[in-house]
Amino acid sequence: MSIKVRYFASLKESIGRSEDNLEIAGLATVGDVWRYANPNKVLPDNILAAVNMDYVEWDAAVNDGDEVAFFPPVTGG
Amino acid sequence: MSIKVRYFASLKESIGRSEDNLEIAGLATVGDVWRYANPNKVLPDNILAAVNMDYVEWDAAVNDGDEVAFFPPVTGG
Amino acid sequence: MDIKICPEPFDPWQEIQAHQSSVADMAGKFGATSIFIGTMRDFNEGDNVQGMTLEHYPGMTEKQLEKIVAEAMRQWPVIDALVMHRVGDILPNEPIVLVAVWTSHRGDAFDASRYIMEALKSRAPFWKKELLKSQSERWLVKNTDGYL
Amino acid sequence: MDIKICPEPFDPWQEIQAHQSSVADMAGKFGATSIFIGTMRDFNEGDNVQGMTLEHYPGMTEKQLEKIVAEAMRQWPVIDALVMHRVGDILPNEPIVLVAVWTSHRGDAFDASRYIMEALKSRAPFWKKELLKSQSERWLVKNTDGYL
Repeated sequence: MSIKVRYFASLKESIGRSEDNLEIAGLATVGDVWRYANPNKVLPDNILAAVNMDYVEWDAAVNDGDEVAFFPPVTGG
Repeated sequence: MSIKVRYFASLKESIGRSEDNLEIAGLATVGDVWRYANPNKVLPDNILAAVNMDYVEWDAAVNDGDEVAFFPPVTGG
Repeated sequence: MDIKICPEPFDPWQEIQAHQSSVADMAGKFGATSIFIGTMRDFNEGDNVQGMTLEHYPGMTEKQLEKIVAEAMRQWPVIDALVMHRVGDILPNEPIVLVAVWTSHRGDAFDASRYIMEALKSRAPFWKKELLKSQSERWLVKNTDGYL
Repeated sequence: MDIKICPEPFDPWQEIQAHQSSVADMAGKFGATSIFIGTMRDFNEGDNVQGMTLEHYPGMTEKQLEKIVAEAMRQWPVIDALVMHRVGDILPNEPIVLVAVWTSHRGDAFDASRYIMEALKSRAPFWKKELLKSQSERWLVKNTDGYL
Protein backbone atom coordinates (compact mmCIF):
# COMPACT_ATOMS: atom_id res chain seq x y z
CA MET A 1 0.00 0.00 0.00
CA SER A 2 0.96 3.57 -0.62
CA ILE A 3 0.52 6.23 2.11
CA LYS A 4 1.51 9.86 2.02
CA VAL A 5 2.42 11.25 5.45
CA ARG A 6 2.54 14.97 6.17
CA TYR A 7 3.90 16.92 9.15
CA PHE A 8 3.24 20.54 10.06
CA ALA A 9 4.51 23.41 12.19
CA SER A 10 6.63 22.59 15.28
CA LEU A 11 6.29 18.86 14.64
CA LYS A 12 7.70 19.27 11.13
CA GLU A 13 10.64 21.20 12.57
CA SER A 14 11.36 18.68 15.32
CA ILE A 15 11.14 15.75 12.87
CA GLY A 16 13.08 17.59 10.20
CA ARG A 17 10.79 16.51 7.35
CA SER A 18 7.53 17.81 5.91
CA GLU A 19 6.44 14.51 4.34
CA ASP A 20 7.06 10.83 3.84
CA ASN A 21 5.85 8.65 1.01
CA LEU A 22 5.44 5.15 2.39
CA GLU A 23 5.24 2.06 0.17
CA ILE A 24 4.63 -0.80 2.56
CA ALA A 25 2.08 -3.50 3.28
CA GLY A 26 0.53 -4.14 6.67
CA LEU A 27 -0.15 -0.69 8.11
CA ALA A 28 -3.62 -0.92 9.65
CA THR A 29 -4.06 2.26 11.67
CA VAL A 30 -2.89 5.87 11.96
CA GLY A 31 -0.83 4.77 14.97
CA ASP A 32 0.92 2.15 12.80
CA VAL A 33 1.77 4.85 10.26
CA TRP A 34 3.35 7.06 12.92
CA ARG A 35 5.42 4.19 14.40
CA TYR A 36 6.57 2.97 11.00
CA ALA A 37 7.56 6.43 9.76
CA ASN A 38 9.16 7.52 13.04
CA PRO A 39 10.52 4.38 14.69
CA ASN A 40 12.85 6.15 17.12
CA LYS A 41 10.78 9.24 17.81
CA VAL A 42 8.81 9.64 21.03
CA LEU A 43 5.45 11.12 20.12
CA PRO A 44 5.16 14.70 21.41
CA ASP A 45 2.14 15.47 23.59
CA ASN A 46 -1.17 16.48 22.06
CA ILE A 47 -0.29 15.66 18.47
CA LEU A 48 -3.39 15.55 16.28
CA ALA A 49 -3.97 13.23 13.34
CA ALA A 50 -5.97 13.55 10.14
CA VAL A 51 -6.74 11.11 7.33
CA ASN A 52 -7.63 12.68 4.00
CA MET A 53 -8.00 16.05 5.72
CA ASP A 54 -10.47 14.95 8.38
CA TYR A 55 -9.58 14.63 12.06
CA VAL A 56 -9.32 11.05 13.28
CA GLU A 57 -8.36 9.10 16.39
CA TRP A 58 -5.08 7.18 16.44
CA ASP A 59 -6.79 3.85 16.00
CA ALA A 60 -8.52 4.96 12.78
CA ALA A 61 -7.98 2.68 9.79
CA VAL A 62 -5.73 3.67 6.90
CA ASN A 63 -6.14 2.49 3.31
CA ASP A 64 -4.06 2.45 0.18
CA GLY A 65 -3.75 5.96 -1.24
CA ASP A 66 -4.60 7.78 2.01
CA GLU A 67 -2.96 11.01 3.07
CA VAL A 68 -2.19 10.89 6.78
CA ALA A 69 -1.18 14.07 8.61
CA PHE A 70 0.29 14.75 12.05
CA PHE A 71 0.43 18.18 13.64
CA PRO A 72 0.37 20.07 16.95
CA PRO A 73 -2.79 21.78 18.30
CA VAL A 74 -3.92 24.49 15.91
CA THR A 75 -3.41 28.17 16.74
CA GLY A 76 -5.12 30.14 13.97
CA GLY A 77 -7.73 32.86 14.15
CA MET B 1 -43.06 75.38 39.45
CA SER B 2 -42.24 75.10 35.79
CA ILE B 3 -42.24 71.68 34.08
CA LYS B 4 -41.64 70.88 30.43
CA VAL B 5 -43.50 67.76 29.27
CA ARG B 6 -42.59 65.93 26.07
CA TYR B 7 -44.38 63.18 24.13
CA PHE B 8 -42.94 60.94 21.43
CA ALA B 9 -43.92 58.56 18.63
CA SER B 10 -47.38 56.92 18.75
CA LEU B 11 -48.17 58.60 22.07
CA LYS B 12 -47.46 62.03 20.56
CA GLU B 13 -49.82 61.19 17.68
CA SER B 14 -52.62 59.93 19.89
CA ILE B 15 -52.36 62.96 22.22
CA GLY B 16 -51.96 65.34 19.31
CA ARG B 17 -49.19 67.38 20.98
CA SER B 18 -45.42 67.02 21.20
CA GLU B 19 -45.01 69.06 24.37
CA ASP B 20 -46.62 70.98 27.20
CA ASN B 21 -45.09 73.73 29.27
CA LEU B 22 -46.72 73.57 32.70
CA GLU B 23 -46.62 76.45 35.18
CA ILE B 24 -48.34 75.12 38.28
CA ALA B 25 -47.61 74.48 41.93
CA GLY B 26 -48.21 71.18 43.68
CA LEU B 27 -47.07 68.51 41.19
CA ALA B 28 -45.10 66.01 43.29
CA THR B 29 -44.54 63.02 40.99
CA VAL B 30 -44.31 61.98 37.36
CA GLY B 31 -47.78 60.48 37.74
CA ASP B 32 -49.11 63.86 38.87
CA VAL B 33 -47.60 65.49 35.79
CA TRP B 34 -49.33 63.00 33.48
CA ARG B 35 -52.72 63.42 35.19
CA TYR B 36 -52.49 67.20 35.22
CA ALA B 37 -51.41 67.48 31.59
CA ASN B 38 -53.86 64.83 30.32
CA PRO B 39 -56.88 64.94 32.62
CA ASN B 40 -59.25 63.08 30.32
CA LYS B 41 -56.77 60.69 28.72
CA VAL B 42 -56.60 57.04 29.74
CA LEU B 43 -52.95 56.12 29.93
CA PRO B 44 -52.02 53.69 27.15
CA ASP B 45 -50.33 50.43 28.23
CA ASN B 46 -46.60 50.25 28.72
CA ILE B 47 -45.90 53.97 28.50
CA LEU B 48 -42.40 54.80 29.79
CA ALA B 49 -41.41 57.93 31.66
CA ALA B 50 -38.16 59.90 31.91
CA VAL B 51 -37.11 62.86 34.00
CA ASN B 52 -34.25 64.91 32.62
CA MET B 53 -33.53 62.15 30.10
CA ASP B 54 -33.22 59.30 32.62
CA TYR B 55 -35.80 56.54 32.95
CA VAL B 56 -37.89 56.79 36.12
CA GLU B 57 -40.85 55.10 37.76
CA TRP B 58 -44.20 56.86 37.87
CA ASP B 59 -43.84 57.76 41.53
CA ALA B 60 -40.51 59.55 40.94
CA ALA B 61 -40.38 63.10 42.26
CA VAL B 62 -40.42 66.11 39.92
CA ASN B 63 -38.84 69.47 40.65
CA ASP B 64 -39.04 72.96 39.26
CA GLY B 65 -37.32 73.12 35.87
CA ASP B 66 -37.50 69.39 35.14
CA GLU B 67 -38.13 67.97 31.70
CA VAL B 68 -40.58 65.07 31.96
CA ALA B 69 -41.07 62.77 28.95
CA PHE B 70 -43.64 60.08 28.15
CA PHE B 71 -43.26 57.60 25.32
CA PRO B 72 -44.09 54.06 24.16
CA PRO B 73 -41.59 51.17 24.37
CA VAL B 74 -38.54 51.93 22.24
CA THR B 75 -38.02 50.15 18.92
CA GLY B 76 -34.59 51.27 17.69
CA GLY B 77 -31.61 49.22 16.58
CA MET C 1 -15.50 56.14 22.43
CA ASP C 2 -17.70 57.76 19.82
CA ILE C 3 -21.50 57.99 19.56
CA LYS C 4 -23.14 59.44 16.47
CA ILE C 5 -26.79 60.09 15.64
CA CYS C 6 -26.99 60.28 11.84
CA PRO C 7 -29.78 62.08 9.97
CA GLU C 8 -28.22 60.99 6.64
CA PRO C 9 -27.27 57.54 5.29
CA PHE C 10 -23.80 56.38 6.36
CA ASP C 11 -21.29 53.88 5.01
CA PRO C 12 -20.45 51.56 7.92
CA TRP C 13 -17.13 50.39 6.41
CA GLN C 14 -15.90 53.90 5.79
CA GLU C 15 -16.94 54.96 9.28
CA ILE C 16 -15.22 52.05 11.01
CA GLN C 17 -12.06 52.54 9.01
CA ALA C 18 -12.02 56.29 9.64
CA HIS C 19 -12.59 55.75 13.35
CA GLN C 20 -9.90 53.10 13.58
CA SER C 21 -7.28 55.22 11.86
CA SER C 22 -8.24 58.38 13.79
CA VAL C 23 -7.23 56.71 17.06
CA ALA C 24 -3.50 56.63 16.41
CA ASP C 25 -2.34 54.67 19.45
CA MET C 26 -4.71 51.77 18.68
CA ALA C 27 -2.49 50.32 15.94
CA GLY C 28 -0.99 47.02 17.08
CA LYS C 29 -2.81 47.18 20.44
CA PHE C 30 -6.13 45.53 19.68
CA GLY C 31 -6.50 41.91 18.67
CA ALA C 32 -10.25 41.67 18.26
CA THR C 33 -12.98 43.76 16.65
CA SER C 34 -16.62 42.76 16.87
CA ILE C 35 -19.06 44.66 14.70
CA PHE C 36 -22.80 44.52 14.45
CA ILE C 37 -24.77 46.24 11.70
CA GLY C 38 -28.55 46.40 11.58
CA THR C 39 -29.93 47.01 8.10
CA MET C 40 -33.41 47.91 6.98
CA ARG C 41 -35.25 45.03 5.34
CA ASP C 42 -37.90 45.39 2.64
CA PHE C 43 -40.37 43.16 4.47
CA ASN C 44 -41.54 42.73 8.06
CA GLU C 45 -44.26 40.62 9.67
CA GLY C 46 -45.35 39.42 6.26
CA ASP C 47 -45.72 42.84 4.64
CA ASN C 48 -43.68 44.64 2.02
CA VAL C 49 -42.09 47.70 3.53
CA GLN C 50 -41.25 50.67 1.37
CA GLY C 51 -39.62 52.97 3.89
CA MET C 52 -39.27 53.78 7.54
CA THR C 53 -39.15 56.90 9.69
CA LEU C 54 -37.00 56.76 12.78
CA GLU C 55 -38.00 59.20 15.49
CA HIS C 56 -35.77 59.80 18.50
CA TYR C 57 -35.51 61.89 21.64
CA PRO C 58 -32.53 64.17 20.99
CA GLY C 59 -30.34 64.47 24.05
CA MET C 60 -31.77 61.45 25.85
CA THR C 61 -30.61 59.21 23.03
CA GLU C 62 -27.00 60.33 23.40
CA LYS C 63 -27.21 60.21 27.20
CA GLN C 64 -28.54 56.66 27.23
CA LEU C 65 -26.06 55.42 24.62
CA GLU C 66 -23.16 56.91 26.58
CA LYS C 67 -24.38 55.15 29.72
CA ILE C 68 -24.69 51.85 27.86
CA VAL C 69 -21.18 52.04 26.42
CA ALA C 70 -19.81 53.04 29.85
CA GLU C 71 -21.52 49.98 31.37
CA ALA C 72 -19.91 47.75 28.74
CA MET C 73 -16.52 49.31 29.45
CA ARG C 74 -16.91 48.58 33.17
CA GLN C 75 -17.79 44.93 32.51
CA TRP C 76 -15.22 44.12 29.81
CA PRO C 77 -11.75 45.48 28.98
CA VAL C 78 -12.84 47.52 25.96
CA ILE C 79 -10.15 49.53 24.17
CA ASP C 80 -12.57 51.55 22.07
CA ALA C 81 -16.17 51.56 20.86
CA LEU C 82 -18.15 53.24 18.10
CA VAL C 83 -21.96 53.43 18.05
CA MET C 84 -23.90 55.00 15.18
CA HIS C 85 -27.67 55.13 14.66
CA ARG C 86 -29.75 56.57 11.84
CA VAL C 87 -32.74 58.84 12.39
CA GLY C 88 -35.20 60.30 9.91
CA ASP C 89 -36.36 58.69 6.68
CA ILE C 90 -34.73 55.37 5.85
CA LEU C 91 -34.94 53.16 2.77
CA PRO C 92 -34.61 49.37 2.54
CA ASN C 93 -30.99 48.14 2.51
CA GLU C 94 -29.72 51.21 4.37
CA PRO C 95 -27.83 50.62 7.62
CA ILE C 96 -29.82 51.61 10.72
CA VAL C 97 -27.35 50.87 13.50
CA LEU C 98 -23.64 50.15 13.83
CA VAL C 99 -21.89 48.91 16.97
CA ALA C 100 -18.13 48.30 16.82
CA VAL C 101 -16.00 47.23 19.78
CA TRP C 102 -12.22 46.88 19.89
CA THR C 103 -10.61 44.68 22.56
CA SER C 104 -7.47 42.61 23.13
CA HIS C 105 -9.27 39.25 23.14
CA ARG C 106 -12.20 37.95 21.14
CA GLY C 107 -14.52 36.85 23.92
CA ASP C 108 -14.65 40.38 25.33
CA ALA C 109 -15.36 41.89 21.90
CA PHE C 110 -18.28 39.51 21.26
CA ASP C 111 -19.73 39.97 24.76
CA ALA C 112 -19.40 43.76 24.85
CA SER C 113 -20.81 44.40 21.36
CA ARG C 114 -23.78 42.16 22.04
CA TYR C 115 -24.39 43.80 25.40
CA ILE C 116 -24.38 47.25 23.76
CA MET C 117 -26.79 46.11 21.02
CA GLU C 118 -29.25 44.52 23.46
CA ALA C 119 -29.17 47.51 25.80
CA LEU C 120 -29.59 49.91 22.86
CA LYS C 121 -32.62 47.93 21.66
CA SER C 122 -34.29 48.06 25.07
CA ARG C 123 -33.26 51.50 26.35
CA ALA C 124 -32.21 53.96 23.62
CA PRO C 125 -35.22 56.18 22.80
CA PHE C 126 -35.76 55.47 19.10
CA TRP C 127 -39.10 54.61 17.50
CA LYS C 128 -39.68 53.09 14.08
CA LYS C 129 -42.69 53.80 11.90
CA GLU C 130 -42.99 51.65 8.79
CA LEU C 131 -44.47 52.83 5.53
CA LEU C 132 -45.96 49.78 3.83
CA LYS C 133 -46.19 49.27 0.07
CA SER C 134 -49.96 49.57 0.58
CA GLN C 135 -49.21 53.19 1.68
CA SER C 136 -50.47 52.57 5.19
CA GLU C 137 -48.20 53.43 8.10
CA ARG C 138 -47.64 51.55 11.34
CA TRP C 139 -45.55 52.07 14.44
CA LEU C 140 -43.46 49.11 15.48
CA VAL C 141 -44.70 47.97 18.85
CA LYS C 142 -41.87 46.18 20.59
CA ASN C 143 -38.34 44.98 20.03
CA THR C 144 -37.74 41.26 20.29
CA ASP C 145 -35.20 39.82 22.70
CA GLY C 146 -31.97 39.21 20.80
CA TYR C 147 -30.69 36.55 23.18
CA LEU C 148 -33.54 34.14 22.44
CA MET D 1 -20.89 31.30 1.29
CA ASP D 2 -17.30 32.22 0.58
CA ILE D 3 -14.06 30.98 2.15
CA LYS D 4 -10.74 32.58 1.25
CA ILE D 5 -7.19 31.75 2.31
CA CYS D 6 -5.13 34.91 1.72
CA PRO D 7 -1.36 34.92 1.21
CA GLU D 8 -1.42 38.74 0.95
CA PRO D 9 -2.78 41.41 3.32
CA PHE D 10 -6.48 42.14 2.81
CA ASP D 11 -8.74 45.08 3.59
CA PRO D 12 -11.67 43.65 5.59
CA TRP D 13 -14.02 46.56 4.82
CA GLN D 14 -13.43 46.36 1.10
CA GLU D 15 -13.88 42.59 1.17
CA ILE D 16 -17.14 42.71 3.13
CA GLN D 17 -18.53 45.42 0.90
CA ALA D 18 -17.50 43.61 -2.29
CA HIS D 19 -19.01 40.37 -1.02
CA GLN D 20 -22.24 42.05 0.02
CA SER D 21 -22.73 43.77 -3.31
CA SER D 22 -21.74 40.67 -5.31
CA VAL D 23 -24.72 38.78 -3.90
CA ALA D 24 -27.42 40.69 -5.71
CA ASP D 25 -30.50 39.16 -4.15
CA MET D 26 -29.31 39.95 -0.62
CA ALA D 27 -30.30 43.64 -0.82
CA GLY D 28 -33.24 44.32 1.49
CA LYS D 29 -33.32 40.69 2.69
CA PHE D 30 -30.91 40.70 5.62
CA GLY D 31 -31.47 42.70 8.78
CA ALA D 32 -28.35 41.77 10.73
CA THR D 33 -24.65 41.47 10.00
CA SER D 34 -22.21 40.29 12.64
CA ILE D 35 -18.53 40.65 11.86
CA PHE D 36 -15.47 39.54 13.74
CA ILE D 37 -11.96 40.62 12.80
CA GLY D 38 -8.83 39.30 14.47
CA THR D 39 -5.83 41.59 14.10
CA MET D 40 -2.17 40.99 14.82
CA ARG D 41 -0.99 42.73 17.97
CA ASP D 42 2.56 43.97 18.54
CA PHE D 43 2.84 42.22 21.91
CA ASN D 44 1.91 38.83 23.34
CA GLU D 45 2.54 37.18 26.68
CA GLY D 46 4.61 40.14 27.80
CA ASP D 47 6.91 40.23 24.75
CA ASN D 48 7.22 42.64 21.87
CA VAL D 49 6.32 40.87 18.66
CA GLN D 50 7.77 42.04 15.38
CA GLY D 51 6.08 39.68 12.96
CA MET D 52 4.37 36.37 12.60
CA THR D 53 4.36 33.49 10.15
CA LEU D 54 1.12 31.63 9.66
CA GLU D 55 1.51 28.10 8.40
CA HIS D 56 -1.49 26.10 7.24
CA TYR D 57 -2.44 22.75 5.73
CA PRO D 58 -3.69 23.63 2.24
CA GLY D 59 -6.80 21.67 1.36
CA MET D 60 -7.61 20.62 4.92
CA THR D 61 -8.00 24.25 5.93
CA GLU D 62 -10.66 24.87 3.29
CA LYS D 63 -12.35 21.53 4.01
CA GLN D 64 -12.60 22.23 7.75
CA LEU D 65 -13.77 25.81 7.27
CA GLU D 66 -16.49 24.67 4.87
CA LYS D 67 -17.64 22.09 7.42
CA ILE D 68 -17.72 24.71 10.17
CA VAL D 69 -19.77 27.18 8.12
CA ALA D 70 -22.13 24.37 7.08
CA GLU D 71 -22.60 23.46 10.77
CA ALA D 72 -23.44 27.08 11.56
CA MET D 73 -25.93 27.17 8.69
CA ARG D 74 -27.65 24.06 10.02
CA GLN D 75 -27.96 25.54 13.52
CA TRP D 76 -29.02 29.09 12.61
CA PRO D 77 -30.91 30.63 9.65
CA VAL D 78 -27.86 32.15 8.00
CA ILE D 79 -28.43 34.01 4.71
CA ASP D 80 -24.75 34.24 3.83
CA ALA D 81 -21.27 33.97 5.37
CA LEU D 82 -17.76 35.09 4.47
CA VAL D 83 -14.63 33.67 6.11
CA MET D 84 -11.14 34.93 5.29
CA HIS D 85 -7.82 33.95 6.89
CA ARG D 86 -4.29 35.16 6.27
CA VAL D 87 -1.35 32.82 5.79
CA GLY D 88 2.33 33.58 5.35
CA ASP D 89 4.23 36.51 6.85
CA ILE D 90 2.12 38.94 8.83
CA LEU D 91 2.96 42.29 10.41
CA PRO D 92 1.42 43.89 13.50
CA ASN D 93 -1.89 45.66 12.85
CA GLU D 94 -2.68 43.46 9.84
CA PRO D 95 -5.98 41.54 9.90
CA ILE D 96 -5.51 37.79 10.43
CA VAL D 97 -9.07 36.54 10.29
CA LEU D 98 -12.46 37.84 9.19
CA VAL D 99 -15.81 36.18 9.85
CA ALA D 100 -18.96 37.89 8.56
CA VAL D 101 -22.47 36.46 8.88
CA TRP D 102 -25.67 37.87 7.39
CA THR D 103 -29.05 36.88 8.89
CA SER D 104 -32.57 38.24 9.27
CA HIS D 105 -32.36 38.71 13.04
CA ARG D 106 -29.53 39.82 15.28
CA GLY D 107 -29.41 36.94 17.76
CA ASP D 108 -28.69 34.47 14.95
CA ALA D 109 -25.94 36.67 13.50
CA PHE D 110 -24.16 36.97 16.86
CA ASP D 111 -24.50 33.26 17.65
CA ALA D 112 -23.43 32.01 14.23
CA SER D 113 -20.41 34.30 13.87
CA ARG D 114 -19.17 33.39 17.31
CA TYR D 115 -19.70 29.70 16.63
CA ILE D 116 -17.67 29.95 13.43
CA MET D 117 -14.84 31.82 15.19
CA GLU D 118 -14.62 29.35 18.07
CA ALA D 119 -14.72 26.33 15.77
CA LEU D 120 -12.11 27.92 13.48
CA LYS D 121 -9.83 28.52 16.47
CA SER D 122 -10.07 24.92 17.63
CA ARG D 123 -10.26 23.00 14.32
CA ALA D 124 -8.90 24.92 11.32
CA PRO D 125 -5.30 23.79 10.69
CA PHE D 126 -3.36 27.03 11.08
CA TRP D 127 -0.23 27.50 13.19
CA LYS D 128 1.32 30.76 14.32
CA LYS D 129 5.01 31.32 14.83
CA GLU D 130 5.96 34.64 16.40
CA LEU D 131 9.14 36.55 15.63
CA LEU D 132 10.02 38.51 18.76
CA LYS D 133 11.81 41.87 18.80
CA SER D 134 14.70 39.95 20.39
CA GLN D 135 14.91 38.03 17.03
CA SER D 136 13.99 34.73 18.66
CA GLU D 137 11.10 32.73 17.24
CA ARG D 138 8.43 30.77 19.05
CA TRP D 139 5.46 28.66 18.03
CA LEU D 140 2.23 29.53 19.76
CA VAL D 141 1.19 26.53 21.81
CA LYS D 142 -2.56 26.65 22.25
CA ASN D 143 -5.58 28.81 21.53
CA THR D 144 -7.51 30.10 24.50
CA ASP D 145 -11.22 29.45 24.84
CA GLY D 146 -13.12 32.49 23.57
CA TYR D 147 -16.28 31.78 25.56
CA LEU D 148 -14.53 32.19 28.93
